[in-house]
Amino acid sequence: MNESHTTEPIPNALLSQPDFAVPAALAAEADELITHYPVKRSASLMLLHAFQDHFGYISQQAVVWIAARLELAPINIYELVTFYPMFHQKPVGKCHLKICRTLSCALGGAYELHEHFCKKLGLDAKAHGPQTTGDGKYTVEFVECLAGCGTAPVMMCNDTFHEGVSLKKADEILKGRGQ
Amino acid sequence: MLTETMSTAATIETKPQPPPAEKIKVKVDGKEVAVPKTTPDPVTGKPLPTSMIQACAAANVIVPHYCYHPKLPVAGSCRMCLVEFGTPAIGPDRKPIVNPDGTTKISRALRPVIACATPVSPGMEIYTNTPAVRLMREGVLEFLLINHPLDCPICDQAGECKLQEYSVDYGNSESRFVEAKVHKPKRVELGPRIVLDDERCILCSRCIRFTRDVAGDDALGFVNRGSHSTLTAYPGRAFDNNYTLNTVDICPVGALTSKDFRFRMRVWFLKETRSLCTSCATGCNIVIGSREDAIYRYEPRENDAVNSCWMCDHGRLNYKWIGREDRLVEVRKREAEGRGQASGSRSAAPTWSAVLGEISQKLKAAEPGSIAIVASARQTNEELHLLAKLAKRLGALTDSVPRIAAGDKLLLNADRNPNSTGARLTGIAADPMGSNLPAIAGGIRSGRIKTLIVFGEDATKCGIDADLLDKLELLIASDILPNATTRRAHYLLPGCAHAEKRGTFTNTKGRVQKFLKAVEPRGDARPEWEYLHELLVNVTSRDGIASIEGVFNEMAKEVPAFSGLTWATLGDTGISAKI
Amino acid sequence: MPQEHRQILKYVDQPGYTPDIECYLRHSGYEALKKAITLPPKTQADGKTTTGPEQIRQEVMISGLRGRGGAGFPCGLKWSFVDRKSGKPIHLICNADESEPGTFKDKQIIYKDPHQMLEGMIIACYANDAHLAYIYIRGEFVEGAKILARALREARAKNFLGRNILGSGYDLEIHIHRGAGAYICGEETGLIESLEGRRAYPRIKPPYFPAVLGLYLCPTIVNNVETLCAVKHITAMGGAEYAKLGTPNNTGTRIVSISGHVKRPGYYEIEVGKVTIGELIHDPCFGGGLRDGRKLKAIIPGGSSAKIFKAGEKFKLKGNSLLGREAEKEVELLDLPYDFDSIIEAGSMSGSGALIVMDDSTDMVEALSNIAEFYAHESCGQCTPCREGSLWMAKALHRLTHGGGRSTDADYLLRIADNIPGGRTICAFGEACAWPVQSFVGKFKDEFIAKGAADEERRMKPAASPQC
Amino acid sequence: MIIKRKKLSLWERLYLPAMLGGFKVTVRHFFKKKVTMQYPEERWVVPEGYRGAPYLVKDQEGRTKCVSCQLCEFVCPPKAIRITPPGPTGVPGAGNVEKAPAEFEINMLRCIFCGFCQEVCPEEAIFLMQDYSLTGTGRDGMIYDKDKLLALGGVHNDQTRKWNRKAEEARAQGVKP
Repeated sequence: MNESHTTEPIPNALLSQPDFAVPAALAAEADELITHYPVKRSASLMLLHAFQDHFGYISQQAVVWIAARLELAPINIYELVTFYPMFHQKPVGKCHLKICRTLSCALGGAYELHEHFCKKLGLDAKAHGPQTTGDGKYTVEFVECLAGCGTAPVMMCNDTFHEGVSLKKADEILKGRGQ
Repeated sequence: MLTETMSTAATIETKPQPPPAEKIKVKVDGKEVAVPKTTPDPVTGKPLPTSMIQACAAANVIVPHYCYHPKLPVAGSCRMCLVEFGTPAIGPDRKPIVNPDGTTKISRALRPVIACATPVSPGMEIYTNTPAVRLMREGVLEFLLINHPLDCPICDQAGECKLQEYSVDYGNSESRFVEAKVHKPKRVELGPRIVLDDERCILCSRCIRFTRDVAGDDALGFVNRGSHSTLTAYPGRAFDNNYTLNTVDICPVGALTSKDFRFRMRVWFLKETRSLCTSCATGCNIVIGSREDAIYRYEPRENDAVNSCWMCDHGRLNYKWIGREDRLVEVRKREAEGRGQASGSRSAAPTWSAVLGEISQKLKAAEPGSIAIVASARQTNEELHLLAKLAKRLGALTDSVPRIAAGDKLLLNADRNPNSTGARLTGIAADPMGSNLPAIAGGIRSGRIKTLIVFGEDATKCGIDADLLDKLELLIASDILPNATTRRAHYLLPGCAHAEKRGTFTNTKGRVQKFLKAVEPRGDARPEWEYLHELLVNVTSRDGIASIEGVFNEMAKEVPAFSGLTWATLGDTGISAKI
Repeated sequence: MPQEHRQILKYVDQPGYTPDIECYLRHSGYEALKKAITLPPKTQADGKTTTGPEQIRQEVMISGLRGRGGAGFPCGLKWSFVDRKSGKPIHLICNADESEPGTFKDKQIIYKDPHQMLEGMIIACYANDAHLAYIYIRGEFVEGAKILARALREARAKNFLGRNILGSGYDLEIHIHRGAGAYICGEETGLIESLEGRRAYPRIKPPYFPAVLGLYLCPTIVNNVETLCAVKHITAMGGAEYAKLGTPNNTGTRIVSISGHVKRPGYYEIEVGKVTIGELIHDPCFGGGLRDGRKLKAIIPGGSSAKIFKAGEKFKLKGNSLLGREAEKEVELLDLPYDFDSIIEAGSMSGSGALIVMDDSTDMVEALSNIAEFYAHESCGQCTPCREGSLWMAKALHRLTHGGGRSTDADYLLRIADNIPGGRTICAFGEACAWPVQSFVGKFKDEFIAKGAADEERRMKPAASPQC
Repeated sequence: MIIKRKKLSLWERLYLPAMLGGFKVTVRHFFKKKVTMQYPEERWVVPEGYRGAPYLVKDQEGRTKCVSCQLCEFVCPPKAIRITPPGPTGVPGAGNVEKAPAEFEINMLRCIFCGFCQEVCPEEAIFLMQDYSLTGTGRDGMIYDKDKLLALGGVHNDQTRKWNRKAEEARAQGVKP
């Protein structure tokens, strides 16, 4: 085989987590989740959720661990991590602000809200994708419809919904998170 | 070139023919064809309803497609094969409505369907060339091209690319896409033999399905979403099984390219010759791509009785020895030293006729039982047969050399000789193969065997050591590449690689298949069957037919397993012999 | 006087109503299940005996219930397609992946009255002899998943779920499966793929009709949350009685999510077809009218995938005249009854019951750009027209809204959009992403052309805009 | 066959007028500008668009424009072009233009200056330039190799710069071109 110098390695979106260790409780939870399904593979989304809840993001090691537990190839799990936007491939801020940007919320002022957060936290409102502050405390992200169109604009701070978020309310949310 | 014929049988194994399926009649663009109601699944062999695209193939109507491949499970994602159709209209009485002119009334479906996944039903009419179908194909092609890098000048697939082919029929000369293209990873080393350009990928998933369902290695997948979807293997886990290069064949575009063939030659220069892979006993049908007597690549050729349309990487890349610099290219004669013969007689270079004449004389003069022949199961049926006849005439002890390595479940056979079956059928090989080799070695040691003829093998590697060879009065070797035996041979006859001659092999399942000549032999090298034939004629003083067809047909008469076969009836895919 | 008809949302939002089982039982919860599960076999007039589950299926068929998820496909018919002879187990999935922009009705049920949904689901499982069911809930409803998990625990504790339910010998297990932020999981075959642990690529139909080859290639029923709640009410009140609600072929009640530029956005349960779009927007019981001083510009009647209606549009509908003959009548947009058929006849769809109202302050190009971005983001990427078309349209609209427009862009967009729908794609997402573009550009073409022309003009004068 | 001789008229038989006519032409040419050039001391001004010998060009960044697509080799009627592709390694470090010829030879003895190579070139890498008198001391010398062809071709002022544009677009999306 010719040694080629023009090719690139396979791009890797996942981070390595050298101190990766699955606590017994998490492994037990994973095994319990697997019992919910007649086919092990089905549990992959739930396992990814469990791992993300525990580690904050999905690392290379997590992918390999889950794949092995489900008797799959790692690519099968990697495919999912990159398909479903809720899974993070790198750590997000302790306070993850997800602002709905879809039509009803946009009509209700979601873009202003997003810009407000970015300005407050010193982030670039125009940039694509989730953005994390330098201290790793906050992540601001535009997401698609959060099913709260009647109370636009809506957002989530971690797992909590906030509806009808005025700029004033936004400040309160940030304050509640200890700014 | 991979042939994409839509044959029904699709398994790699030769399975017993299923009972003839019920036929249903459909019309394709007005032409009526009868197709079986079910067709075996290409991977599992289970009967599946026959699809429209198979019916169209039966009617010789080609429906453009990207993701569909007759040997893979259906994906239905490229949407290039959209067609319109109609089914017989059913009246309120649940009977077909008949037009005033006696024909069945057809109710046309409102929406198009993909021909690759839609089953046919009796009386169905498929329309593949309506203006609407044309518009849909144009639309799909435009969508596929908007994010394509259009870098045909540096793409190895150029010339055999489905995007190029269909854009001639359905493309626009000018793009109306003014946005920025989606950029993706380029020149990714997917595995040791595969380079991936994701910008060229049209996400047809053929490679994913092949490697998962056929090769059994779930190594590839898509990451990201929507138009940013990207083909990849898991980072750090190279795409490395023995069948990876098939993905290059089935990739309809230039996304997956072979590292071996990369940037070596444009495909339109390659002459394509139907041949066989010689790397194991499976006998995969191949096409040799050559230009000006240099071989650039092997590609599998469809043969459902042998290799479907796949071949292993091991066999595919095993061609470089043919072009090696140290090939044996001249007839050589080594004067036996220390035997009192004038060593100064090494005058002009020996010629074929002179050498063959001398050998014939010596063989004729040899006493019965003093000759042994080590043949090779890499030789063709014809060569082995001629050798067997010679052996019979000379009363020689014969055998050939077994070559065993690890096989796999799909195509790679543990028997790495391409023609072990032929060696057995022609009677040249002992049973089991190689069991006579110790006897030959013993014969030489005891001095009973004085003459050894070795074809295409290194005798020193099969128990006949160099010092035994030195004991021989006459060592005749025929080979392609130099080895310890050829260096000791008194007469060295340069032979041809399979790509340089014609002939037949019998694979492990008894299929007799022929291969054709792709490139000219090097130097003075001649096809072995030619000089074996000459030698046999000389020794037996009998006339013969000096053509490969003649030799084959004669062999077919003399070897019971081949009876009834002729060179002509072998066709491109061979015939199974009675083994 | 139009008003709400709260059936599913009867107790929701009532003071003191909590999502726990005790509260639900106090409000005659699980009575319908008890009724369903104890239904004795009945002998029909023709001598055939129908079992309890068969009777429920018949009632659902009689009720004329149409799916509340988006397509409006009759639920009874859907159940009748299920392959019951295959010998394979039948699965039921509750589609709680509510993600159509504009829709937020299922969330109310899940968060505020989860047991109602469970009851409906258990009845539906019993009716279809399913022993394993999943609730596919969208990933963002983290709290909702917890509420449901608790409800499942409670129901299991009371033997409404699990082995030998209420002593009937019927076993059922329900599990929660969380999605992870993919709109396409709302498509039933995409949802099944996602549940099987794969990328949510919708399956090709044929051959993968869920009723025959669904989850794990077994017959599978996928029903929306609201549909399953309706099943509970049908069981409780009988199919014929349920069919009296609403209008013929558009029976029952449904929850309409009203959002956008109205004074009182929110969810309102109405009898299908008994309330017009105008009333939904302007009536003080519902939307309460537009913001002061604003005029109606457009509405999207069924979630962002539905084709837009322009204010003042008139439609010719086939109405029933007094003599019972079909007569055409012209109806103004605001007088269009909010039901399945009228809106389809008017050229759009009621989808998931999400009414998005836009007043004259709305920039249609911006609005469409927003929608297009949503679809480009959510396209799964499996089949070509939708994968490439959705992003192309989003890019063109982004250019148009960021100063790079051309006056030809309106036609450019239409030509892209025309190549996507109409059976060219695997699932209905193709339609969903093309229809907004076709209808926005079709109905507000002058705005699109004007915007592009203005950009062109600005580019001609380099002084005004030095860099683009 | 007998061809009948045409009878000459009196004017023709006079002979002198025809001679004078001849002198007139001769004399006229005495005063005309000379057509013959004293080649090679004098050189012809080649008109624009003249098809002379084909040479390879580089672009503004000094990159060999040819990507070794071998279309010119394919189209060349006298088979004067011979390209050796770079092989699997391509051009290390060249970014998105992965390919360039390892060797490019034009046999100028075979070349018929037809211009097909220039016409077919998708990269604007080969141009028929204005050289029409190529000389060499042997047949080998008339086979121009890549270095010679590039030296003769010089730099092409590329307006399209498609590979650069592609690379810029990719970088803007955060992708390595």
